[in-house]
Amino acid sequence: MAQAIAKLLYYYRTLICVVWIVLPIGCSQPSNVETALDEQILHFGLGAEPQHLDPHLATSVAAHNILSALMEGLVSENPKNLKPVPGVAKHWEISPDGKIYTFYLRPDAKWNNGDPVTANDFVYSFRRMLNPNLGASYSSMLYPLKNAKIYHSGDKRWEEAEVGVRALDNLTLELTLENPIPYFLELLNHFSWFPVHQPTIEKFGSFEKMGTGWTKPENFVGNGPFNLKVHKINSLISVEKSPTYWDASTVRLQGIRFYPIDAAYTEERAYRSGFLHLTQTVSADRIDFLKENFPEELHFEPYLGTYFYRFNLEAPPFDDVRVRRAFCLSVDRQRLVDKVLKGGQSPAKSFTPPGTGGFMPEDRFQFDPKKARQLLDSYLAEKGMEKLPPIELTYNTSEGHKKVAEALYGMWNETLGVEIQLLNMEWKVFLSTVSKGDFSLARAGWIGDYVDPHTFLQMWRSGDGLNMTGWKNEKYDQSLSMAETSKSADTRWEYFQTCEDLLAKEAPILPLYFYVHLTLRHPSVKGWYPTLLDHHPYKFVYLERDDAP
Amino acid sequence: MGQLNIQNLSVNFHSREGIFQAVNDIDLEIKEGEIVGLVGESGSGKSVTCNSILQLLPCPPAEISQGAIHWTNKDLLKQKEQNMERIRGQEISMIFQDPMSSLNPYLTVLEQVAEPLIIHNLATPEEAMQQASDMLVEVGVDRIRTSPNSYPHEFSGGMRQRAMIAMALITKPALLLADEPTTALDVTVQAKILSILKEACKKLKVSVLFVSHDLGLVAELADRVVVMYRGKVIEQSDTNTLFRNPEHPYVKALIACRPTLENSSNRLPTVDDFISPGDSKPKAIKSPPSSAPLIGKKTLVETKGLTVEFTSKDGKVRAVDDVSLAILEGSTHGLVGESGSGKTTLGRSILQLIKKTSGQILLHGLPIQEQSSLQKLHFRKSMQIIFQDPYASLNPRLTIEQTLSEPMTVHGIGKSKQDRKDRVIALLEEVGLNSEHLSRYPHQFSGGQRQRICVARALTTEPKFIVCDECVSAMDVSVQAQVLNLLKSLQESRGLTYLFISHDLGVVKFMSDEISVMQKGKVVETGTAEAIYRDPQMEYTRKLIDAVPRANRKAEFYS
Amino acid sequence: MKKLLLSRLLQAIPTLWVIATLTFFMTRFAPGGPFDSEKAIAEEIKVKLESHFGLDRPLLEQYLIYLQNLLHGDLGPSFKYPEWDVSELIATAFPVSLTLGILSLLIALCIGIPIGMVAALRRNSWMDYLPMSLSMAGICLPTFVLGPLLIFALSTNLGVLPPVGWYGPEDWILPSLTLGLFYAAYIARLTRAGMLETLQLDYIRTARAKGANSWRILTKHAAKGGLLPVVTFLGPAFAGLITGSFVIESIFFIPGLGKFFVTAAFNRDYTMVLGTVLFYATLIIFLNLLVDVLQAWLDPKARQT
Amino acid sequence: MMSAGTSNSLGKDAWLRLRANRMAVMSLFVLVGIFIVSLFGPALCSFSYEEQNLDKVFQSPDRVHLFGTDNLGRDLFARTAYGGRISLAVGLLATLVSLVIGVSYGMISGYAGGRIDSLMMRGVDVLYSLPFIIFVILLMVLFGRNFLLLFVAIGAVEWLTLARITRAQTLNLKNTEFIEAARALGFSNLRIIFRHILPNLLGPIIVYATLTVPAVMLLEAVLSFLGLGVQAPMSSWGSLIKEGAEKMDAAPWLLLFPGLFFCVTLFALNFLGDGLRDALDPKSSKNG
Repeated sequence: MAQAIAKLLYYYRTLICVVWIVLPIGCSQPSNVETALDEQILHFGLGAEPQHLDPHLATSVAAHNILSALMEGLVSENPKNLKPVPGVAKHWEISPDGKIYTFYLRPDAKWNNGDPVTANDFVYSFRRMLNPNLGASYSSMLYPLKNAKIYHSGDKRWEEAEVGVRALDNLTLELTLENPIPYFLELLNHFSWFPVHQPTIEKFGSFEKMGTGWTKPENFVGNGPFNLKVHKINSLISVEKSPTYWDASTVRLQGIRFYPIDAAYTEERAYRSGFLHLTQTVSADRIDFLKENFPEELHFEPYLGTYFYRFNLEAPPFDDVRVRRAFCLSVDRQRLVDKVLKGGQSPAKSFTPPGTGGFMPEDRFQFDPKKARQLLDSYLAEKGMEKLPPIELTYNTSEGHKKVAEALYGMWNETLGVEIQLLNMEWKVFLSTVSKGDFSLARAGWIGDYVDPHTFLQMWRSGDGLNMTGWKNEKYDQSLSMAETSKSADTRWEYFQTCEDLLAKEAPILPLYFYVHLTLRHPSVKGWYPTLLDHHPYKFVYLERDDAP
Repeated sequence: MGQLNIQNLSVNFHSREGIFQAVNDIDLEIKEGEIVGLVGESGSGKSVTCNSILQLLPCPPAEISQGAIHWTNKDLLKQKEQNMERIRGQEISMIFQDPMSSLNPYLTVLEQVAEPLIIHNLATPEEAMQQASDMLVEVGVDRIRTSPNSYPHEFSGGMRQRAMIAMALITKPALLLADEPTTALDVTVQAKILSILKEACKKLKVSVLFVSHDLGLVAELADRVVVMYRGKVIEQSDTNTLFRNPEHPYVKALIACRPTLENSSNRLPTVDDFISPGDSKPKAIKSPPSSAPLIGKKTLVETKGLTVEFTSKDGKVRAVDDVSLAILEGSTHGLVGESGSGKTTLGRSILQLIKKTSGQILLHGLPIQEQSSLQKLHFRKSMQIIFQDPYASLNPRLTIEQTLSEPMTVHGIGKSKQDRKDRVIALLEEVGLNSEHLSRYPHQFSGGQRQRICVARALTTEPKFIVCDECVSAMDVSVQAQVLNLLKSLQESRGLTYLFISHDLGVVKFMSDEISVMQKGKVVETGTAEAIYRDPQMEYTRKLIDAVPRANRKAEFYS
Repeated sequence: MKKLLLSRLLQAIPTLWVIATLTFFMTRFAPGGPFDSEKAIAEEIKVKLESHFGLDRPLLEQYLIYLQNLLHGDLGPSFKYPEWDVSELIATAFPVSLTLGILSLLIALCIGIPIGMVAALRRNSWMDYLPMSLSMAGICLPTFVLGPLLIFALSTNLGVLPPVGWYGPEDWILPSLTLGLFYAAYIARLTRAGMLETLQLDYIRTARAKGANSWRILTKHAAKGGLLPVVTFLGPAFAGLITGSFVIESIFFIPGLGKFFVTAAFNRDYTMVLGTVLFYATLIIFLNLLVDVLQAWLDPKARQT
Repeated sequence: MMSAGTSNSLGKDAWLRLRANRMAVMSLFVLVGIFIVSLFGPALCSFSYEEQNLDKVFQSPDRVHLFGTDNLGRDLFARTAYGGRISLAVGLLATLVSLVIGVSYGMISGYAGGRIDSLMMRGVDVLYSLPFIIFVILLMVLFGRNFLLLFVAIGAVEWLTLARITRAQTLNLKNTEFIEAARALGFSNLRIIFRHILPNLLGPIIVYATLTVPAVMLLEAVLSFLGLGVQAPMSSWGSLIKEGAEKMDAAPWLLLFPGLFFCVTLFALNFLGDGLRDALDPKSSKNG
């Protein structure tokens, strides 16, 4: 037996030797971040695989991150404050009533196959976006255009609908709005307003058909600073600097590699191993650790989003405003933010994040356990109850949601003596449960689509598909409509304040905190600024060794 | 001093229960060119002795506590493993008992026969294959020429043992250790193998240590016989002397207790008859033959044109082909034939353990057809079977009491638990065991005791008819004698009817009133036991008779 | 053999049909649909989307259409990624999973079998206890612990190997090692058990009597018989490796099948669920068959039946 | 032959043999210890598993918090001990459920043979391939969030392999002579299956079952993800390990302690399983 064992052990030694020889071969390669300095290639942790690369069908942040490299709309944005700067349109004029915009396209704007970008391309694109048969999720983004909704609902054909878009000539585009919208130019940076290349779309199928092959790398035609080179699903999306882009001289990056890593910890490990320049899906639990170990690289950036809970007003006990308010008043948001989240989030004392488009809502959701107790007691006394029956708190499965829910569990238990039952659900089950109204307290979140309070407050209109609380308030609806048609900022802010006030008094929802964008970013990434919508125009980004001490 | 010389060898086995001395201070000598027979029952230490020569005993649990084994000029017990590897298969080779399990099922026969040459660098692989092929032909495995890539499972037991012999002799060793090489084989095959072995050894001038439990067999082959009993050598002398003048009573018993063709007695002598405490004189052995006349007995079980077919890769095989038998009540019907002749299948199909393809089986003249479950239960009750291998036929996880009382529960025999227990005890006593054994598990019994338990289990349902399927074939002669006696006495006391299946004509003749001879699925000859023996009609039957070791006849003559 | 293959293939067809049917209706009855999302889309858009994917037809009709397409080998477009066909996605992911599976299986075999053999040869010594305890620990240690540990050690700290991805051969090492170590633990235990059983068989004694040394006994005589249980284990293990390595894929960011298998269910990507399930089932049936063939190859006795 | 015990039941006999196995006895003690910690630990600990202290998050182990605290400042010892209840209950009971289903199914399939066998095995193939996640979601939709469902869901996956193993073993046993003897004695098929085949299958089944327990405990964590099973703030070893693994560089104790409990339990179960297998085999006392 000894001989056999000796041979087996010898085999083992050989195996280990081989491993030690193989390993250094891998060792000879420097990390992505190091090689990138010379190559000017940005390695970007995308967080998720985008569902579509068709700007008219795309829905996700991930898609935005890629499309903003591949496409350019009428206007572009200032990298620091996202103010509109000339894009495909060299300059524009706005009519005095704020309803007619005339864009003068630059003649050197080109598709990357060499074709010029024309006003008709935009007409075609908007028509496609609004085409009822395409089924674009974000088509309502184009509703500010006159008659857009009528066409989209299928009531009238394009020729009859007179949608407010017109090509005056090859390089002049006129857009007519339903109402004057102060933030209209900012809106144009959303990918739903991006143009598409008509011959390419039609080469691969009808223009009202989704999922044709035109978005594959070998077919894709865009007009942005980068061209799509590689798209391996769940693995890599690679773009390369476009030589045909009108402003190619500004673009310093030679390419961007997007990695759709959808596990936060995996992405963090990739970042820490020098595989990525940038990750935006940092888990809140990691903040302490990262703050300590990567103080220079961890960035807290404000983000236009609110984390909140919905009450179900259609079933007791939340059909009574006192209970809802008691729940709202007994949440110590500051403590939640400081002790549990610790990611630099700010406590949500209103629904709209303060400063959205310049709007400053008052702090209406306060922490007042005494009053909360009083409200609940009066409710209990009226109902003749000792205490509330156990309340179910529904959330979709995620460590972050669970942590917040567990923390609130503790607070409500302490202040109100309520028994809370946490129910986690798989995402799609959660969505269908909540939309059916089969919950009493449910977790929610909302990210603004554009920098205006409207993107937040519109969802509480009575009967809105996103409302889902069962809350109906005429005064709220009125104020909202008034705000939509008002031109002056002050009047609008006034109406929005009324809305916020109603939300706080009636409390159909419980705002908890405003999102923060947690980013790990390598110091060599330059030209990258914190912005509210998390837009970062790539043409201003570049890589440079960070020698600062 | 001989070629191999064992001195004062003792081997112990360690177990949880303590130390068991398997071989106790034995001396043994094998001279050049001599064939030595080593005889003893299972557990006598003969195989342990044989295995310890080549140091093939698993240590632990085995331990050679003292002694020396001198081979030419070295003590084998002091050799390093590497030296032993050189001796094994080159100077001393070995043949084992069970050719079924001793050949590697995953390698071709040719490869395995050639392997010793390759291991000991005696030939290149190609030469080795050629030599192996020649050697196999020499021992009678002709098919190796036509199908050189055969695997062991494609060979019959006899063919495999031939291959084992070829493998052992291919290196022309000086000594061959043969550990029960024919025990697992049919009688006819056994005779053939022995002659091959003898011939080959003479030709190659190989000394042989032939280990067997069968004295008769050893007598055919050996120049000198060594008898072991309970770890000790109790007698050794040259073959003729031993048979003519056995000294030790145990040896006398061994000679006497094998059933023979000539002797028809009602009861076989057993070892106890020779060695009993206080009384060393042999008890009366012979009693007058008492075959009751068969005339006037009714037929109990009858088959009419019974046919059983199996489907195999070569299509349908008829294992039992149009067999018609009539078994008389209270008699024993013997069934002989070589392995593969279909006798076992016939026995099982009568019991409906195997589905018949066509034909009829009648019990009390009534056909057993598709029955209702109640009838089936009744039918099961009246017919039972005893299997060949008492090790495999008892559920290892049930105690004896559970094994024996369960059938009573199922068939509703016995009024209460206590009643059933009493019945079980009575049965145990009837088969020669006692109530102490109730709570034991099968593995705690010897083979003979287990077969008694199997007999007792067959009796639990108080059947009329029992199929004994090779039920003594795997046993030592002395144990075999005891079991056969038991079966006979039960038949007398309970009026049982047996279908006694065996490949050993001697045993069958001892047991049976009538005998049927089977070949290739067909019954080729039927008649009374005497008639078959005295006047066999078929060449095949004659071959079976001739195959019974002549030494038995010789032994009888000497005794 | 041919007959066996043929009958098993014939059995596979109804099996696959039953699987397809059950999966089809299971997915449809699960709450939530492919187009639900937090920013709930307008009803009329949802209707459009549903009609685009044929979800507006009666369920039975959808089922029949699906079966009909299936007969033509058409698995349809993915609901989640409509720009891609399900078969296209499986075709890109399968080679990745296959490479990962084969590599980790090789690693598992290279490590597990010798360890199991040494343990069997040196039964009840430290050479048995130590590796067997380690292998038990290996079974306890979930891949989501081992994987990150390896990344921290070899990528983050030493910078020897890439931490994530599947772009070149250097990316293959860590994930297959993680997965391989887990399976090596199982294989070591199976090898040990099989070897222990085989080493006490009569024909091993025969080989010793021939003068074969322990290495020859181990490799030529005992290995085939002793490794049969390992071979039986390989079939389901391999199928599991290929599709069930979701955790590994997510730890190492590997674009394999396991991810589709899991996320398709979460996304209610009906066609993708069906596609991956059918693919997986076919794979299992095929691998079971392969194991049978392999067993027959190892065991001459099994070749006949 | 050898001296015989005079006990009268396999159970008692097995117990005697088990007691002689030092490793098994030690494992038994360890397991009992873990049971006690899980049962009484939460009561003895001055913190409850859900009690938060947001001022003391991620504390490394000290005198107050033996095992340290987690991200909400909850005492890890309390959570580990509490999680033990759930994990042990789920691990052992669900394994038992899958044992009962898998072994019965496998035995019946193997014993029946022929067409029934091949039909039953194709059934297993089908179940193997069905998408587990959707299956669990459907279960929850149909039956609500019932804790019992957890066992059904786990049993539904784990019994399949067991059924295969059992079937293969049954096929071997079916042709042994003692089964034939039982048939000759007119025993009913059920009796043969459960009284004669089952006890002889115990060895491999027990060994496989001890390997199933860890799989089940980790599967429980996956099911929690789907919303079935343990709901926050309750804990289980599976979910604690999963969370701990994600924070292992920042707070290694979060992985270490639950992992340790998990591993020790599995080791003990493994040795106990080996011991049980030997103890249940009456033959094993023969060779040391």
